[in-house]
Amino acid sequence: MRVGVFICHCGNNIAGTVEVAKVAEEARKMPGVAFATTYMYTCSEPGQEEIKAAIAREKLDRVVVAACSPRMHELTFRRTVEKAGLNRYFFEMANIREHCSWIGEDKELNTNKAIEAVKIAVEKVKQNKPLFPSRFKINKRVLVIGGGVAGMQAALDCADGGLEVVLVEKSPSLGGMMARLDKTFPTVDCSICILGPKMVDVSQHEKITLYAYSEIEEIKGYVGNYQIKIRKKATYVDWSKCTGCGACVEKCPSRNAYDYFNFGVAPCRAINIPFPQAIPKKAKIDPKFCRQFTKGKCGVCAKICPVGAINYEMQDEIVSEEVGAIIVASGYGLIDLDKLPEYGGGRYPDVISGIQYERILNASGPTAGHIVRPSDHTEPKTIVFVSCAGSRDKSIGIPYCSNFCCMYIAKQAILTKDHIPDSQCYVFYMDIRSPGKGYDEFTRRAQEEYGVKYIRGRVSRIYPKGKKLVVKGADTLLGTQVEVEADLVVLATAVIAAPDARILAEKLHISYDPYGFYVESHPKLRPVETNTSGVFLAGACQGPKDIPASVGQGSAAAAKVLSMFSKDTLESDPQIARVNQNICVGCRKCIRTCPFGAIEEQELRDGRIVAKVIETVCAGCGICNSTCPCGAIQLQHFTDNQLLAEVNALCLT
Amino acid sequence: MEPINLTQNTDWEFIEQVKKESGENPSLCYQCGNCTAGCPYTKYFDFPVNQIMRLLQTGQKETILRSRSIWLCATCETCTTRCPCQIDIAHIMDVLRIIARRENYVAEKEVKIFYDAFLSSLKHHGRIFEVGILMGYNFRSGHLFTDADLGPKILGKGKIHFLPPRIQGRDKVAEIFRKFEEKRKSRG
Amino acid sequence: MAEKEYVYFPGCSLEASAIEYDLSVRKVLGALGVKLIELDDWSCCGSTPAHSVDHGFAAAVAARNLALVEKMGHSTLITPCPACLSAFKKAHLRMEKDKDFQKEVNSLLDEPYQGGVTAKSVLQIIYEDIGIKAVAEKVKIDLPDLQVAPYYGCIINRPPAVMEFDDPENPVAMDRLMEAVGIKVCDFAFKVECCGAAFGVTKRKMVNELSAKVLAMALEAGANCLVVTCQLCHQNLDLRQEQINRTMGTSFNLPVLFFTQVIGLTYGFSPQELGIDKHNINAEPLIKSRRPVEERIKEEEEKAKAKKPKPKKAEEEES
Amino acid sequence: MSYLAGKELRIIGFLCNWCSYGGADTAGVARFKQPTDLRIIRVPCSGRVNPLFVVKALLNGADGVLVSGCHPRDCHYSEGNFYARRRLEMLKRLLPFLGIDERRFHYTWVSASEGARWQKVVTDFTKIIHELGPLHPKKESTE
Repeated sequence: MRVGVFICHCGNNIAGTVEVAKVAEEARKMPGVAFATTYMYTCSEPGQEEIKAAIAREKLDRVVVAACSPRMHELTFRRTVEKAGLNRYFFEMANIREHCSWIGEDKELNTNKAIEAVKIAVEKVKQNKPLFPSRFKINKRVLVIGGGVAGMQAALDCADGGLEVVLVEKSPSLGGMMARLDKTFPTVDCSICILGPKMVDVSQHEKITLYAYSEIEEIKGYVGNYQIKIRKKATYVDWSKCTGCGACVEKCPSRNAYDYFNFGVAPCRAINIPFPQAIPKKAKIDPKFCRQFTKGKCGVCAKICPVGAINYEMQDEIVSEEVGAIIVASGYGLIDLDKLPEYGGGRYPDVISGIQYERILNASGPTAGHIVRPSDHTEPKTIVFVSCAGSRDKSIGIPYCSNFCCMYIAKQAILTKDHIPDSQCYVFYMDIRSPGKGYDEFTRRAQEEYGVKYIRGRVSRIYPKGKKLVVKGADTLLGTQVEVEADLVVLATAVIAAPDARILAEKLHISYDPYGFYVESHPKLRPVETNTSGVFLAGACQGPKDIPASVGQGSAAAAKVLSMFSKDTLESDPQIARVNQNICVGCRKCIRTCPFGAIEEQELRDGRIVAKVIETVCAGCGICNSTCPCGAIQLQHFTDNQLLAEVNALCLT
Repeated sequence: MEPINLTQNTDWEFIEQVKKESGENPSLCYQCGNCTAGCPYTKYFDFPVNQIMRLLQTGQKETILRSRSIWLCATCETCTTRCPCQIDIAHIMDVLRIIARRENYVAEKEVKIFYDAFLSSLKHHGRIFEVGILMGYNFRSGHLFTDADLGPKILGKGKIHFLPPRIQGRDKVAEIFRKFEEKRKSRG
Repeated sequence: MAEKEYVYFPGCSLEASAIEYDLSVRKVLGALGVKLIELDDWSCCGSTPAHSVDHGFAAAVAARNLALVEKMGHSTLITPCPACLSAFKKAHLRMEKDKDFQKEVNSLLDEPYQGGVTAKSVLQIIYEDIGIKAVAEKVKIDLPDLQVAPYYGCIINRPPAVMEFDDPENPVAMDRLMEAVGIKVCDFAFKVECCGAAFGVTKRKMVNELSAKVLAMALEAGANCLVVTCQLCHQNLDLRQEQINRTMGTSFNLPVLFFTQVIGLTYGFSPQELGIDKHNINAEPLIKSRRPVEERIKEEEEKAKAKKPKPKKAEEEES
Repeated sequence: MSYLAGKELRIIGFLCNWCSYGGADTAGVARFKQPTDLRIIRVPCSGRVNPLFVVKALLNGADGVLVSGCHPRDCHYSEGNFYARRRLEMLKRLLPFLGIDERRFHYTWVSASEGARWQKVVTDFTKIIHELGPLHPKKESTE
């Protein structure tokens, strides 16, 4: 066996704290190593050529590259050795950068650790067997979770690319947060005017199946072949009949239902259609408030409905869909005012959140676009905006910036001035974050043209005084306390993960950060991929994001799916479990433990019952391997022998 | 205000000293101003709280220890309660006050005199003898008639004892003072 | 209700300038079947002046008392005074967290403090240990004229990490207690705003200005009486109220009562028994009309009856 | 040569490729200082770790073994870390019977985004092993 070892300087990243020459020298002494050298940038093209050349020149049959993390370049180098005629699994990587040169300054210790990392890799690679991927057919349908702007963009791009799309939206209408906005920054064009057409396109696209007011119940399968169960929640209105005429809403006697679409700015009817441009434009009953459900008597809507669509007996329905890829665009949430007791914690009706103010500004909102105070419906003259209401606040566990508040506050202040020319807006801020194209100009305009007063400091407290609200803050630039007697206070409440983000992540087997936002595969180079192949991310479910960024990600995710589906088959990862049927005693332990049901019984000619792995289903976790009492089932590329070889490399010396 | 030469006039030891004595890390402060905004005493401070924190971050020992702010802080805990960076600001103010006293910077004579009067009452009687303190304070501060107007109000209501309280344990309390002074000296 | 027993630390002011607070506490807790054992030979908690000298020293002065409680074989110490309370809690907490600090403190004490005592405010034990329900049961008298603004002061529940009681921004313990004994409570925005604390002597103008704000906001809230839980607040707001009027050119005449005094009144104790006559601002006019609580209950029932036949429409609005 | 006698002890870590291995990468990228004793073996899932590996390692020369996987309910293979937890819990109870201090074996959860947590895990565990000292004193001399 002739192993070749290539140690990377990675410029100074490795060579700075590791004596690469010494590592190479020690490597040469290792049994089985025929050749060892160092190179400035092994991943560069000449670097890879160097490896190919060496393989030919030195007749190498195994290759170890000691460089960065395999999570970074394992695939790169596997391709390299393959091009040189070796099986791509005759290759191992030793991580001497992230796990070594970057964790300390002590050259002696680092060098020694690097040498041992190489040693582990050498012992492993000597145990490696050639593996050959098989190919499997893929189902070229895609599931998009979330009908906000990111999800709709992804759905449309996929559909226009010829894919069948299943779009699942948990609320009764498409549109998400963007549908609630009045105008959008920095252009101040009407939000629903640019979103509405997209919503229509989605609903009319022959390749898109829309499940509104539905949620993901269960996800089974693997990249290329997922089985999805979708829960269609009971609306108590037969949508196949409902024409959205709104007669029922008119007549509904229960007027105090919570209006989810308007974030409770004003109450709505127990049976309602969220907003005029809603798609689908269908009515839905909220049983928490409907008197037919609470009191057991009413039935007004059933009487009034011209098409007899009302059905109080309706139950949730589970439908199944099969897809090959999933795009997650489940959006974000906002903290409740009760997290901010010093700002009244929701006890003062005229202290509202930014999204509530959007609804008040919005022509199709509960106040028909007239800016009035929730408390007494009078027109406010002094409006105070408080940025970072909960954001960048460790004391409530939200240390991060919510990304778009600075911008929408500027927008809302400008709109306020447009609506009420004799009004005065104040904005309390810590930093103005406006890095986007045309963004900073926009916040400047708010101050220069619209005379919005920006005050650099946090607000400590808000309390009522007569009809006014006293906003007690600081102007750190003046080094004084400031007070504003406001008619209305708008809090830019912090962006948080969507309420059920974690539950969905667990169904998808994707990971989330400590705040519940989904984790991308690589922060820079794989921003819309996840570590679960076949599952992609778009929009604010991955972190606070504004509209352009969300749309961009929607398209990016769609592109990823389209390129994946450009082939008819996918290469299956050969790193899966394999049964040695001569040793298998048919105890069925593996069958019971496999989380994917990838192992089944097989009866041999001699009547023996043994385990058999369904190649396309096995995900390669290796649980069966460590469960098997006789080592009959082995996870390829991570067999007992291979792992023990690594252990022994460290111990028996 | 004089320009500050950060190269020459940053007192790094002072920053470390305050870190050590308070167990708080001034670098956590991002100057949002919430402390100043909520502080009932900002109006009376020569440096608002957030500037004290800033001066601390930049190691301006002299300015801080000479400031009146640290003596006018009543430890009402508003800043600590609302700090988004979870810094115990009131505790830092406390530590600054202690250092100022130790190194004889006292920008607010009256306050210190009152505290001393309080402490000597504590030392001698084990409990606080309000009239004693007031008289002691008025005498030392030279403001002979401070709150004299209040005298009659409480007098009439039998709220004042003209003799200090006496507890057996008062020598024990005095003992605490003695041991502390000794320690202080031995520490130098 | 089972007989409760607590070790009691009145604190220096409650022996003198705030003696009425002590009186009313003893009366009310007595009525609620709580036995108070005054901590024998207690000494001053050290208050603000002590921790302007040194934290170890301050903790020692406070911990001396905690050690005494330990020696009595008790694990809870209750005090009406928020300043004493915070001194005790801070000393205890830091000694618990930081063993070196504990050593340092104990080296100043003749009898070391092991760390087994929880300090609680009188307000806290009435609110939590005894409970609204039991407090309400004892009510005999109704005070129809009283409309109180509960004023908590800065430190009885702040910082939350140390005081571990009620909401730091919008405390409700006193509000609930007042409601429980049938007193009208106003929504008061300055519940925790500082009154000027211990600067009364040295920075009188400052204190007068700050206290004036509190009084003004109380009137703003529609209150005709402040209810407090801190004798220092009481001193600044009641004893100095005329001072305030002089310095600020105001004309406040707003009685300030300790919450225990109000409860005491509803339990049928006389203003004298509760030391209300010792206050500077006369509360008599507000508490003059005192009637058996039954009368109020009857009134309310009649009101309720009057409301009963509601128009169909209105009822629908609710659903 | 094996570990630097005196300076280091022999610590082996089995890391799940999807979370902890990435967490260690994240820690490195952020340049979080860590002790160098730990030698990392990459596995697809903590559920792949056969308790036998741990025992073999400890008997054949390791002074400590660390297994780190994904947070419960966040497993890339949905249940792998549960199996791991069950097995490794058992193992922890068995070690004393082999005359091995159970503190020499530790299993924990670190996600790919938790670089700081990884740093703490490594530092703390290494500290513990150094407090316990070498498990195989005679091996000290191997140089």
